[in-house]
Amino acid sequence: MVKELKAEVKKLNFYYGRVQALKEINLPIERRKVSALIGPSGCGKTTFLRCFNRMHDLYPHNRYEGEIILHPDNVNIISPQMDPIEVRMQISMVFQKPNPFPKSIYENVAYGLRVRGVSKREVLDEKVEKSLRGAVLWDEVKDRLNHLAFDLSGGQQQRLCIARALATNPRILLFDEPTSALDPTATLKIEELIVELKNEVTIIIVTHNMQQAARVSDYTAFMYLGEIVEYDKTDRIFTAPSNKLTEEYITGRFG
Amino acid sequence: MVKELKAEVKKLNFYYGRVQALKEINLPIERRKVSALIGPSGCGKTTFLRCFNRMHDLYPHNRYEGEIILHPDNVNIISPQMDPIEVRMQISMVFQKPNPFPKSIYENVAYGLRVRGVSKREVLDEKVEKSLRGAVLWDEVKDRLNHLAFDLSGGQQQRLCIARALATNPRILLFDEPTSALDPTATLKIEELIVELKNEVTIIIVTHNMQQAARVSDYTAFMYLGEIVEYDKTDRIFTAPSNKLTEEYITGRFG
Amino acid sequence: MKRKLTRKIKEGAIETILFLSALSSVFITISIVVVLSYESFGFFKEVPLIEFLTGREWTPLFAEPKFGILPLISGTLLITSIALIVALPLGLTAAVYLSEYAPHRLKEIIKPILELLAAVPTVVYGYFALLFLTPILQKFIPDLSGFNALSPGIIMGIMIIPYVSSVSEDAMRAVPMHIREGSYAMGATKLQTAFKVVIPSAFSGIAAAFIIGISRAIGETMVVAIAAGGMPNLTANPLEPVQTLTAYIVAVSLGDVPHGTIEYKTIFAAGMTLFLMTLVFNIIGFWLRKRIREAY
Amino acid sequence: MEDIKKRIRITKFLDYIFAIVGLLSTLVGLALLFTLMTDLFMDGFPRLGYKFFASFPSRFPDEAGILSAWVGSFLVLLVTASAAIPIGVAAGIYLEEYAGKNWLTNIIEINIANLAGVPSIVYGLLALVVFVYFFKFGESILTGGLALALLILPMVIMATREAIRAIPNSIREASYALGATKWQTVQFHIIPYSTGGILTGIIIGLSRAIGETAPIITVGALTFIAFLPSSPFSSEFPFISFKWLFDPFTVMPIQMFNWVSRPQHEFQLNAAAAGIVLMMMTLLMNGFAIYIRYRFRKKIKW
Amino acid sequence: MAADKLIKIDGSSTVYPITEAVAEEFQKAKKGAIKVTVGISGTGGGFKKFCRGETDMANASRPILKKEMDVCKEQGIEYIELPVAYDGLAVMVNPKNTWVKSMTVAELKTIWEPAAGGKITKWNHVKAEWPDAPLKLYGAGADSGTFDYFTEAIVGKAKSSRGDFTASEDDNILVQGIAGDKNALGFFGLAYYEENKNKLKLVPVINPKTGKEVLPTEQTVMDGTYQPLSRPLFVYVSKKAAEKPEVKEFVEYFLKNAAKLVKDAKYIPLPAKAYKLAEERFAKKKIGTMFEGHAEVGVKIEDLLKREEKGF
Ligand SMILES: Nc1ncnc2c1ncn2[C@@H]1O[C@H](COP(=O)(O)OP(=O)(O)OP(=O)(O)O)[C@@H](O)[C@H]1O
Ligand SMILES: Nc1ncnc2c1ncn2[C@@H]1O[C@H](COP(=O)(O)OP(=O)(O)OP(=O)(O)O)[C@@H](O)[C@H]1O
Ligand SMILES: [Mg+2]
Ligand SMILES: [Mg+2]
Repeated sequence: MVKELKAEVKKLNFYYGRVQALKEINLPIERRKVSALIGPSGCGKTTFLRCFNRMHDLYPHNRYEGEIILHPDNVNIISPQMDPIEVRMQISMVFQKPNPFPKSIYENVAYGLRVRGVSKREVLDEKVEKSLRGAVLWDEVKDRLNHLAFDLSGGQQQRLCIARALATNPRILLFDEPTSALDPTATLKIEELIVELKNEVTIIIVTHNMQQAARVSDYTAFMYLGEIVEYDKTDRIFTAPSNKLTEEYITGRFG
Repeated sequence: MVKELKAEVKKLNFYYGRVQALKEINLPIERRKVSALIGPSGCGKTTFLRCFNRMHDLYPHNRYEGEIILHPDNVNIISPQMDPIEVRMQISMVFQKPNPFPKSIYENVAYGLRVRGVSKREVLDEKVEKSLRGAVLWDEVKDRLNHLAFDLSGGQQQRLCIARALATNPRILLFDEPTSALDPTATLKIEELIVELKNEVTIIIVTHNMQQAARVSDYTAFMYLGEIVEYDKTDRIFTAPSNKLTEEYITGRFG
Repeated sequence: MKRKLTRKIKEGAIETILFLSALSSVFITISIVVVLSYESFGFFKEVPLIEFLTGREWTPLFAEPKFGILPLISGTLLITSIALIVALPLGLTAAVYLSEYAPHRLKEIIKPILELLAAVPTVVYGYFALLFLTPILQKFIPDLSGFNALSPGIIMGIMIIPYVSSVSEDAMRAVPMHIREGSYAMGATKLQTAFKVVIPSAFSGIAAAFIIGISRAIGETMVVAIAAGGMPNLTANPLEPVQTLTAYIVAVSLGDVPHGTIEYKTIFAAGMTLFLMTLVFNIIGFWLRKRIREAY
Repeated sequence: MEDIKKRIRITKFLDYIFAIVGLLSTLVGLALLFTLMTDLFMDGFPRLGYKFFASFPSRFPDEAGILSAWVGSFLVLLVTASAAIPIGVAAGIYLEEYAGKNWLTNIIEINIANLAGVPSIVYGLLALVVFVYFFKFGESILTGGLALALLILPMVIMATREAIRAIPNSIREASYALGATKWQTVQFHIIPYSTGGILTGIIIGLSRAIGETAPIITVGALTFIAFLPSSPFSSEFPFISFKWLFDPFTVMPIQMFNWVSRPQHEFQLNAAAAGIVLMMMTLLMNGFAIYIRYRFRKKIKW
Repeated sequence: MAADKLIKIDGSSTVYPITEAVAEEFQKAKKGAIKVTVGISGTGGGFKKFCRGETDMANASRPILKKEMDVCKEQGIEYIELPVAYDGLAVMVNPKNTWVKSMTVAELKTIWEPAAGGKITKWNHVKAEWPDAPLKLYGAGADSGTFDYFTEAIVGKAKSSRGDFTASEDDNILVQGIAGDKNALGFFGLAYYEENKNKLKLVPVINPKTGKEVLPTEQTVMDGTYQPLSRPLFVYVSKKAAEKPEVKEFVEYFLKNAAKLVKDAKYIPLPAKAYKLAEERFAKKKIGTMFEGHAEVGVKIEDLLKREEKGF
């Protein structure tokens, strides 16, 4: 099977002001696969992930160097000429802590569409249902779409955030430790969902839970001190890491 | 070797308002040994630890039931008749995040003595030096005892907090995930220190890092959902746990 | 054992002193209520409550006194409304700008300067309204009388902008960044994020800010006393002179308030009305602010 | 995709427009402040000189000065501060560190929030009845100072609470864990670490008190005063005299108010000059407060 | 340190500039050994404090009223009444007002009587040939002697007035109001007109006795042709206070320098003879009032003097 790339990171450097947080990162992101980023706390996983949707542009003094090429358009999403809003319209993100808006369940999911200027009720209705179904939440909330999203449980809120991200048909979906605030049952649901979603969308997931990376991802990159130490098929990384550091980390000897 | 008990927990129940966080806990604490508490997040480790120095009394609606007998005095430290200040004068605590006072290094260590009414400079000087040496910090700070404690690194701050706790000659020293905010080098230093300290003082340590528990403790208790599931010598727990839950947790299959 | 006892006594004594200090605020409120009710009780012995509440004329110092509080209330409400029409939109817009748009440095500079607006003595504002703003307004509105509700209303509005903007901004800042990030990650602009996500999240804080603004406007004294004209006038026309409850109290106080006379009692009746009006808003504001604190 | 691009252009344009509108709205207040200052300066600046500060009021505008007014303001603030600070800080400490969550605490809290919003003139009425008539302090510095103390007390309490709340719980726990009592914790930690915030609040409260006119008018202090209160020092034992507390007084805003109500134009210039001085006093105090806030924030970062 | 000597004076804002001038000069002359405070509580307010014994002297722009005399008596306060100056109440309009040439007392009454409230709201309601423009009224605050005197002189009963006018104790606010409003009409002390000649226009009032229109000037006020809106101003000294040397000294200083200081304060001084008589009156501690306890309108200085001479 030929690898089909969705994105390609080339010589990426990233700086928080004068602090360099990412160093010369090169990484392919395969289409419709789940790529996991693992590594000890502070190694730069979140920083790296947030480059993909230009989240760092929200804060001053942050600087990118290098390229993240998005296929098939072949544009560099971190070039200054690229409008960050345009990037974000194609690459959605699900955060560590569920962060629904203080609006109804319906409006949460419809938000991205409204931002894009969609206001026809039928279109919205259809999209909202489809996305909620996609996030396996529809059955639980279909009778209370007008309730405030805060009324949902943590796991439901996180799935709502996934539905919200799905509603705009993103090309890439970014997950930053999406289950770290959830209990085991909710975690399981989200993991199943991720595995299912990869049939439709390319996924990059950050996790500090190695079991999780092993369960859901196709490829895994191990990061350490802002660099990618090793990148490979997930089963290879977990069974036969080629780097000593990776091995030590995976066997729990540090971190 | 006959076990010498420093404290004994008997049928301890603890309630945050109406929520029961600890259920019927029985546990011996051996003198001049390190006892570790492990268990998944939210299982009640911190809650349990904070019973020992009546920290819960600082907040309203908290309720204890049962006994924690302190030997050799044979007093119940959680009985309402017991003055919490008296308890805390004998049982010191080191917290998860280093929390030095925004005062000089010297004053941080001297604080516990000042609270006890000591104000003679020579006595303080001597005690401060002794405690800082005990916390293996003396050489690093002896030339700048008047500097603000905030100027120290995280690991140094944590050792300062240990020195602060040592200065009052506590009978028991409580550690709540003392290294979780520290980098590996600093962690190592603190771990060595703990092993050394047990020659002088009884230690209870909470940790989410199983390697750490294995490295520093003599006894380990595994907690789950507010109960003690298993308690034993540390090497036994890690090599041959008798409970299935313990085993699953230790091998990383849940948590 | 003895040390423990002395410690307990000392701790207890200190706690008692601190508690009494906290309780003193309750005594202040009680004395406000007692003083106002006692003195206005004397007033209501002479003037029926019905006349007070429904009379349409307020001329308590005349040979044939009339004791209808309505003109003072309408004057108060009229000026307050004008002030709010100015302060609420400007204050909210400024708050959104400061919290969502302004670069950090600019914000650090502008916010304290803006707060200086609230520090300027209100006498200064009063004369500014009368001698500076009114003549300018008269160029555009020839009908405007020299004393009017409009000019002090506008000045007061600008004056309370910092109260509105600063509390609103605090409320918006309290909205956690991850909620904003959720919106930006969907491709929203700052404007969309501010109005669709941040403002709804900070709603109770913003409401509290508005309430504080209202309460300030109702209670403001010198600006109106100087620039609104001391004319109890039952009108909704901002171009006419009016008198507010506060301005009436000052006007009478300026001429001394001899104990026990009817004019002495009128200011307490007016003061009572004023106190009750602000009390309602203050309590609503308190609950709203408490809610923000509990929200996150 | 073209659609989306167009859409982005529109929303970005709106965004841009709002940034301008927002900046303008923010500047409205600053513009007023600026106009006001310019206006005052143009009128009053030439009057500002040593003589203006060292002279008593006079019916000749160019001889009139603000000596009795600024001395009065100073002494009144002294009374205000000595009354409001200890009580306010103590109340703030009680509410944050001692009070349990019960109905009484709740009442005290609502009550303070309410007091903060009570119009200043109502405090004037209270002071009139309680201090002037009941305690028979007359229209004295003591009455004026206490009236203003009532006014700023809630501000001091709120500032104290705010400052104390900024101290992380971990510091308290650390102190208690070492066996400290409540008061020891307050004395060694809470008060020292919140001093910056408390001071800031106190200064801002005082700067508001110095410009307050309404309550001073209600207690009846609108008078021609061309002398200073008695000296706080005496030649006999105990060398300190409190007679000045009961002396009649005038304050800056009242002096200004008095001058503005005069027919001669020159007095308006005096009023403007007094206005400048008054504003400078409040601005300086506020500036000082901002500086303290900045200093302490820099020193103690939690 | 010697005990401070403090003289407390309160009362009419009209008399205030005179007393203030005297106080200022007096304190200067005494090098600060004696302190004088002068309050502005209005004539009524001043008498209330005076009769409670809170002040040493009261400034009054009208004679003491029966009611106030009773209160004083109750409290055992005896007083010496001293006329100190003359004042004219000026009726004023905006300089842009072209239609008012003069006014009669009757016209003024139409405007100001209580029945006019809410009815006489346009100039043509007063006089048909005047324009159909709103009538904006400004006047002294209800606690002032000026208000009492004006209502007494025009409406016929003190404190009897319509309520819908802009009232202020602060005459300068009234000046601003009239100066800024083409349709304004107001009244206040002549002194304020003197200082704001370019912003205001004086209205001649027709003397009801002679039928001639008279502008208020120093001359017309003094010779009694500007009637009924000219009046004497007084200070009342408490007899008890007059026994204090500092008060005695102050009052003597007052009367001796009144002629010059009254002029400084833009009021009209009494004839020199009148001040002489007042001095004698004070020296003899002659208590009581020359009036019968109600505001008398149109008292001429000659009458006053005659009455005064009769008294001895
Ligand atoms: N806003 C920031 N400014 C400066 N440095 C930052 C900022 N955010 C993160 N860093 C630093 O960048 C490095 C990488 O941080 P990042 O949050 O990407 O780590 P992470 O791998 O996601 O860790 P974790 O597993 O704890 O979430 C860390 O050293 C961190 O201290
Ligand atoms: N102040 C509190 N009020 C109510 N419930 C609380 C409070 N603190 C903790 N809990 C609850 O008590 C339980 C035990 O919490 P505790 O902090 O002791 O867990 P822990 O084992 O220390 O977890 P972690 O490893 O995450 O620190 C949890 O369910 C928690 O939600
Ligand atoms: Mg991270
Ligand atoms: Mg814990």
